[in-house]
Amino acid sequence: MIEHAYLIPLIPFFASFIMLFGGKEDPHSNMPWVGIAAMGVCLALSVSVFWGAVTGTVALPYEHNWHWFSIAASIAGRSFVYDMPVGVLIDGPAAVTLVAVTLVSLMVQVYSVAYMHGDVRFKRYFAFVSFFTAAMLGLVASSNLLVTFACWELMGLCSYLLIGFWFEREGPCEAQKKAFMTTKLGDSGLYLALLLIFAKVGSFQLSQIYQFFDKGLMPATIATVIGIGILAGAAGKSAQAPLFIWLPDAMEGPTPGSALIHAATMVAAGILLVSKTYFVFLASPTAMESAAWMGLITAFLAASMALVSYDIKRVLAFSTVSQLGFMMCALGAGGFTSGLFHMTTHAFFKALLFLGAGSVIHSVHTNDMRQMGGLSKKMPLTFLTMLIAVLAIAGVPGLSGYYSKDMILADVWNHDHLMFWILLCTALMTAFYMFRLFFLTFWGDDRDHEKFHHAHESPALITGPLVVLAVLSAFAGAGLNHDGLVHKLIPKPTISVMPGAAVAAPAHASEAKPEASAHQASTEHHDGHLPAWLHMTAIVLVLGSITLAFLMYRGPTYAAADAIKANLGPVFTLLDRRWYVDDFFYALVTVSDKVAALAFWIDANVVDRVFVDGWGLLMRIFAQISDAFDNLFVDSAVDGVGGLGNDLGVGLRSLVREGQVQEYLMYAAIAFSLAATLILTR
Amino acid sequence: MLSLIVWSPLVGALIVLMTPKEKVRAIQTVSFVAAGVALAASLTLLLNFDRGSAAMQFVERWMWIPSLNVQYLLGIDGLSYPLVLLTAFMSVIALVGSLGIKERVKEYFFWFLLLEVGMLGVFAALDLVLFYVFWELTLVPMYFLIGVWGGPKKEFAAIKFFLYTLSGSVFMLLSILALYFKSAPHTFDMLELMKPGVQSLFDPRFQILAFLGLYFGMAIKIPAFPFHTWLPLAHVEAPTPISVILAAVLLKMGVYGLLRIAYGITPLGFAWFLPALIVIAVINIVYGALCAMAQTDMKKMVAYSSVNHMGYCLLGIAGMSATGFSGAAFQMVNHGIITGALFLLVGVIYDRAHTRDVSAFGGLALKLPVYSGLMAMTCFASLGLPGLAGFISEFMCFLGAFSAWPWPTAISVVGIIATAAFFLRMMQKVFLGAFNEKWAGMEDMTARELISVMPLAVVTVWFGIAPKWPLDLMNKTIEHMLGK
Amino acid sequence: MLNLGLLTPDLVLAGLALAVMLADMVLPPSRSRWLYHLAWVSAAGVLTAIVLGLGKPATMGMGSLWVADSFSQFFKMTTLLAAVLCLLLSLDYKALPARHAGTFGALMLFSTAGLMLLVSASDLLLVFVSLELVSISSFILAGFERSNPKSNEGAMKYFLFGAFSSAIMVFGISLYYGAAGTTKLAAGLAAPGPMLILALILIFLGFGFKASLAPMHFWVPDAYEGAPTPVTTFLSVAPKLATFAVLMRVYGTVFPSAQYELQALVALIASLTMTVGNFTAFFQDDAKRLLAYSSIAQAGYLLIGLAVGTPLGLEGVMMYAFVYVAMNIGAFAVIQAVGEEGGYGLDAFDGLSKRSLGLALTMTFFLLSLAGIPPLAGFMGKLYIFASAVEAGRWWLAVVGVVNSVASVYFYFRIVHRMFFRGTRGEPAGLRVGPHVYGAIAVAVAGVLFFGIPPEPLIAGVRASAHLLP
Amino acid sequence: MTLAHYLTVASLLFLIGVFGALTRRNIIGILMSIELMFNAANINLAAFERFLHPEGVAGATLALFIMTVAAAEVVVGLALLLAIYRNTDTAYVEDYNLLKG
Amino acid sequence: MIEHIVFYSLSTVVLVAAVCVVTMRNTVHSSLFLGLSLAGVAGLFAALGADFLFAAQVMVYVSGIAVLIMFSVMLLGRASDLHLRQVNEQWMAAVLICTVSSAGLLKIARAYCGTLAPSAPTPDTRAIGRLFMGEWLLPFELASLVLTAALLGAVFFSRSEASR
Repeated sequence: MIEHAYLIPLIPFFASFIMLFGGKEDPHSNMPWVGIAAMGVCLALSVSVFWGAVTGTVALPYEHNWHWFSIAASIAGRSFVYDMPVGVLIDGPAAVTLVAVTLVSLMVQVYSVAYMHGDVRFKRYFAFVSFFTAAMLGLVASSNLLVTFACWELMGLCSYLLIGFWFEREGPCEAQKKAFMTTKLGDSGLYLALLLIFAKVGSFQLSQIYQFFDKGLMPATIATVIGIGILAGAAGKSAQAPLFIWLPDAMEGPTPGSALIHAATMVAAGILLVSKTYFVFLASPTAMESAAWMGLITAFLAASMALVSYDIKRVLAFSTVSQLGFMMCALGAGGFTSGLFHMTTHAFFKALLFLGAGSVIHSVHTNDMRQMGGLSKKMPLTFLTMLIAVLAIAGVPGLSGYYSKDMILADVWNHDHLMFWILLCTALMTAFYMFRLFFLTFWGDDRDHEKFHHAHESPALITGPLVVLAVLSAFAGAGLNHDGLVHKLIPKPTISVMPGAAVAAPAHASEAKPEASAHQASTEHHDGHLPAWLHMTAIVLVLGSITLAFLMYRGPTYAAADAIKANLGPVFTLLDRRWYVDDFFYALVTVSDKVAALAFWIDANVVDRVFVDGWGLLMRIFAQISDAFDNLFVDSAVDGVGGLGNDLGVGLRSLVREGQVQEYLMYAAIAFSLAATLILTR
Repeated sequence: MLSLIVWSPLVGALIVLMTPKEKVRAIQTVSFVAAGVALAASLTLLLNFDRGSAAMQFVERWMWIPSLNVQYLLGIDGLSYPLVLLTAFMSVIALVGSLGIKERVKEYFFWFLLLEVGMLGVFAALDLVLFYVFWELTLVPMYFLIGVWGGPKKEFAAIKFFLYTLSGSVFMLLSILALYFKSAPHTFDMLELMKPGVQSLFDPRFQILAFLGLYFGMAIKIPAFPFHTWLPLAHVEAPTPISVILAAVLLKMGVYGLLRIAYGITPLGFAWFLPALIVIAVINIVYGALCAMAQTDMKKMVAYSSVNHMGYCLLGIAGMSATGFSGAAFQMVNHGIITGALFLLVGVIYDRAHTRDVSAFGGLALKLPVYSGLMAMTCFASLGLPGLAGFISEFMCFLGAFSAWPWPTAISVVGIIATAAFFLRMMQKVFLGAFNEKWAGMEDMTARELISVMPLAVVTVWFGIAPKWPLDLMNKTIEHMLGK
Repeated sequence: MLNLGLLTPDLVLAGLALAVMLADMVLPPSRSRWLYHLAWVSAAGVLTAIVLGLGKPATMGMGSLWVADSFSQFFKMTTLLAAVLCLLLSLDYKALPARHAGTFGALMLFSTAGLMLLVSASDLLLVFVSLELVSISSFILAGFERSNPKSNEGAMKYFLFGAFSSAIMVFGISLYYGAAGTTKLAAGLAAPGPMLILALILIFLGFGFKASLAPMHFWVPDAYEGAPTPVTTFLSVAPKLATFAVLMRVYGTVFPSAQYELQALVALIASLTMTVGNFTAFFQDDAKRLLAYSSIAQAGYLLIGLAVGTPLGLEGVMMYAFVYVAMNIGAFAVIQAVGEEGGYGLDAFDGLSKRSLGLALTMTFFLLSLAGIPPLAGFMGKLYIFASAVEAGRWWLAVVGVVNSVASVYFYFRIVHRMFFRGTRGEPAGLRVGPHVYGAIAVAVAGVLFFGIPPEPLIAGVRASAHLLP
Repeated sequence: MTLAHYLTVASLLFLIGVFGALTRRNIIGILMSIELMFNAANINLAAFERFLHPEGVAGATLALFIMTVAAAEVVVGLALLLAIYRNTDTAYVEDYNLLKG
Repeated sequence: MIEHIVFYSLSTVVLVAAVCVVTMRNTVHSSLFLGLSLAGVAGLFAALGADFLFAAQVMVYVSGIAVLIMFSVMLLGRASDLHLRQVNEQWMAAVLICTVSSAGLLKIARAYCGTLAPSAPTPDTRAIGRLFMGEWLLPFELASLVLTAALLGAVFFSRSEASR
């Protein structure tokens, strides 16, 4: 089956076009089922690939390339025709991710049939979702970094379209623009990284680039720059600090769309990209460390912001950012496997959380948690599935989140203890705010009777996917962790020669190699678990913070929470303002607008004047000397065609008062006298 | 065959001139036939065009002015052929757009066809005098087309365009003459002038001077900073089809000339100028995008985006690498198609609303889904979204420049962000948000408008997904150009 | 060895001029138009005779004060062509007093004959006398609209300036005689010295008056504006080109003895003339006045070829001169056609394209050609001129030239602008244009197109003619 | 008496003529000044013939031509003045300013 | 010595009269001084031994042109003109121009400080006649054309208003 892997991105791609252009715009269209069927096929294909990988019947990595186009290129004085390939590269992480993405997307689509039913642009929504998924699948499966980048950008487009799906309102419009621009900002880093890679390697094919790095041919500093560039891109897409600002705003889109963005597609792309180019980071410890710290800071900041938000989707959004920080931190700390593992499990439970939240919103028509409460009575199925999801994300033992998060913590502990403690703190905050959300929504009394009265359990098309995802959230972690499967599927890549070794001592390349391998081996040895005491402490602390959340938010009154808020006003404000990062970027936008206005002013008033209207300034000065300045304006006004040389004309004209023949004679006489005086020089 | 391509619009123009002005339908038909013949003929060349050869093909050589050794010398290679195709294609597209012209139809089509002769000739000519003649031949029709059928400040725009471009090209003429007298035997033949034997007669100092003259002419046409200010005005004031032609073809003449003549004949001067060129390219990119950001007039914004996009071409050229050159060549074609479509689309809305101020609209996507979709697609293509035509060429330009000029290229990336910013802002203001009830009566695109835009949209997607075909046309020639 | 036979065409034309004058006394006033016809047929006949005699050895040779070479024949042809076309134009010019047709025709032929002698002259005496014949005829012709104060005034200014400059020239000739002992041009070679240089400069100033070179150009706009349009047309072409011919002869024979700085001086005057002509033309609101300044500027371009002084420059001047006849006469013909009805203000051109697209297009052709836009004849002429400057390494002169030709577009296009972009005052009414004007325009258009697109015949002709006998 | 004496007189006469042409407001005044300039040239010619080139008579003959032509110019000028005077009733040049840019 | 006295007195007459021509307020006086100045020039011709030239000068200039001008002045002159300034505002510039030019012209003159007349003057009337009828026949005839043209012009301009 794996030779048909190229179909996995293509099918939803075509499906999206069928949905976009086929049929009429109809709020009750049947078109969505095309997308669902397509996604089903994709899921089947992905699962077959995955199963082959699990059972070992398929040899991974699998790569197949086709010729796309050729460009003439010259690298370091060597001229050649570069045949740009387009193809699939399925390795272990890809196999896992494909399943997760197709599955979540399928669930989201099924769910959306009910959720989006009756929207004026019903059909278009599904086309966008399919396209989005196709782009993500393409990114996952591509063997070519340029194609990866193309899919990456297309995903940016899709997020733009989905976030701004309800573009009649002001909010989504601003949010979609913000999302696109923020990610674009990050993308420029990635863009440069690509340029740099090609300038050095002369290829975009991942396997060839890997070869290059593997042989240690890439200088460490360049590798660092490339790594930072990739990180910038990843920061944009995966909403890492400081570019996370777009993600909370992205909640303006339809909730299932958010689920897709947060769980399966957009945000995972950054993590995935880093994993695809992990060899770059292996070659550059600086880049690696940057990734770790970026992830850590993101995780912490986002978690802190989630503590104070009352918008159910925003809390989830912050939690996504935070979890992505976890993954990035893991990757940076050398936990390749754990990071991707967490990405997979996170896909399931975050999708579940969003879809559950969507179900709630669908039911009560508000995002504000202060207007919810006690919904467990009205929506039991949603309540139960959400409970599983919340437990999973909090890292309660037995559920999927526990395994992946545990593995991350272990990797980080092995990497750096300080990081570990901060991350643990973040994990506790995670447990707290997730349960805060949970309690506020489902527990206690109904705070808004009107809304509560109308609340109801969602239809089967909504709850069905919830159940499926709940099952996966509960068991995927355990299943993948079983018997070290995840280590087998997602092995950490290595490079055989560190750059310094090859560059510093090319003559002794053969000797350097075993040394480097030894170094590799030593890092791999850390692949252990947390010390038992620490492990237990962590679990206890998590349970403790859940309890704390229960105490504070079980209702019906929230005196404790209010008291804390009252006492820690400035901190709340800081968190509520999202650490002022948004304000910083708004200032940036304002400044760039000012710069643009200035540029245009210069263009219209300086460049245009100097280089076009006459020989500009010079002539103007000339005209002034000729004391004909008023004429200049009068004439241009009259002619309406003030232009080239007008000024000089005025100048010359003012020399001669026309009509007086004796003045004419005077000039002739001056010429005569010049001629006569010329003779004096002889 | 090349003569047929170049001259068939002239025949059309003469027939139009002799047709009584009341017979609008006949005039339009003649114009379409003439432009169609040019397009068909240039397409049939595809059958015989040898992609594996870097030599000039379909060469036609006659003595024109024997005393000065001026020849009627036409020929195309991988650099000029795509541009000939583009010109013939965009002319037909613009003619479709021109069907909306209602007054002084006869004169309009006469000038239009004359313009096409000039444009096609520029790309096909291999003799410098012939090149110059065609080059100037585009000016006069353009002057009239802008000046008669343009917007409120059309007359000023027309004369400014004319004077400005003319003042550039006369310096080009001086350089051409200098090259003629410096070569031995005296010749205007570009191919001769590129030969090593003749090249060895041009000492570096001479090449620098000659290059500067040539560059001045080309830079104004491109338009490269700081000679770009005629462009926004001309674009804004020109009628829609003429803006299309202006953006799609006329700007390309500058870049083409830079590659073919300035680089080909005065390579040392070119090399000497490179550091300045890269700075100009960066300024074009960043500054053009910034200026576009400050616009509220959609057409002016697109015009400044042209400045920005031609900056990419310059960037690619400044890299002096095969990738950059092909990128620039490909970018010319893509920019022609995309910006052409953008102008057509802006024209569509201007025809309906008689304003192009972005803040006058809002929520049009609700009312005009087809139009909005096309516009969005074109905007995204223009800001370099992968999968659409602009991306590959833009990327190649960056790629080509990067190894030679890492820092300037890195700065140029800012331009990409700014481009995205102004296009998104424009789309938001015009198409998104609450619907502005003022435009409740607005219709979506008519069949004629769709016919003119759809081919461009199709090509945009085609070149975006499968750039192999156009790139293969160019590759051999460009390799050869750098191989010298 | 007088060799008067060499000047047969010139003398025949002078005789015909007298015949026209006498015929005026014989013919009844109602038939006075015949005199115009007689005049232009005479000129055309002499032109035909010269053309037929081209290349025959009998027509070439040296006289005592004159030479007949292919160079002089070339300029005689341009002069005669201009005269024929201008006489055609005057047939349809209503403001000319019909009663004085004989005087008009005779004076036109007098000045034509004077010009023909001028281009053949190899002695300053003959130069001076024939130049005065031209001048005096021109003064009268310029004031030919007797009752029109503008015409009077233009003629008076023309006269005063002309008399003043010929006094300067005469002073120069006297110095030349003092230095060389004779007035033969060739003798100047043997007598270098400050006095000769001063003499040459003063003579140059005298020529400058006729050729409207700065700073001797001030009379031009006034005289052109005031004079009857056919006369303006003639003045703008024939005397100017003939003066250039004689300048080239002087330059070719005497100037080598003068020092390099004289060339620099000529180059300086060339650029001054171009610049003054072009930039002052910007503000003119009278079509004739505008073209007057344009013709000053054109003289500047011609002078570039002279300043360069190479064979290519010489060819360039001849080439441009010939082309200039076609385009300038064409432009003036259209101005006359338009101005006869609506006056000569630029606003008479408003909306011309709606009244007569053909006329508007041909006018555009002429103006574009004057501005040097390819592929019209003017471009080829300018190409040649600038090429000679570039060849000789006078870069700055070429740059001044091209910059000026760009600037000139601005005012030429003021007319184009009005013709195409402005509406007419009221309903566009058709334009009544006389058949002779159409004839002249047709000849001019043919010249502009024919010598622009395949310029080879003209170039070949110029090459063959660009040989000065000493 | 040397040639320099005659040349000096001629030069001064010429310059006086120039001055008059530049400053006389009356057209006849200008005409008279121009005549002075012509005469200066004639003195030159006669002096050159006498002192430098006595072998021929070209100088004197040339002077005769100049006289003739000057006479013709005066005739035309005065006739013109008459015509113009009839139309405008003035002989002062600064009143002739219908024609200007 | 005589020669000196003749020369200086004639020169003084010529120049002083010329200055009067250009400065006199009354145009009639100016024209009279013109006659005087031209007569002085005739005297210089005589002093130079150009006898024919002397005769021509007296006939053409002094008795022809000067008188013609005088008539014209009287024809056009009006009493009121006497109150008008006859010199315009640019006289200072004119003085400057003339002064500057004089430097060059006098430099040329100074080059011939030592040049004396080679021999006694010979009568040249016959030689002039030969020249007119021989080598310079064409210019001579041409001069007649010039006069004819001038005549045509004079007739044309001075015809009475009846012709309108």
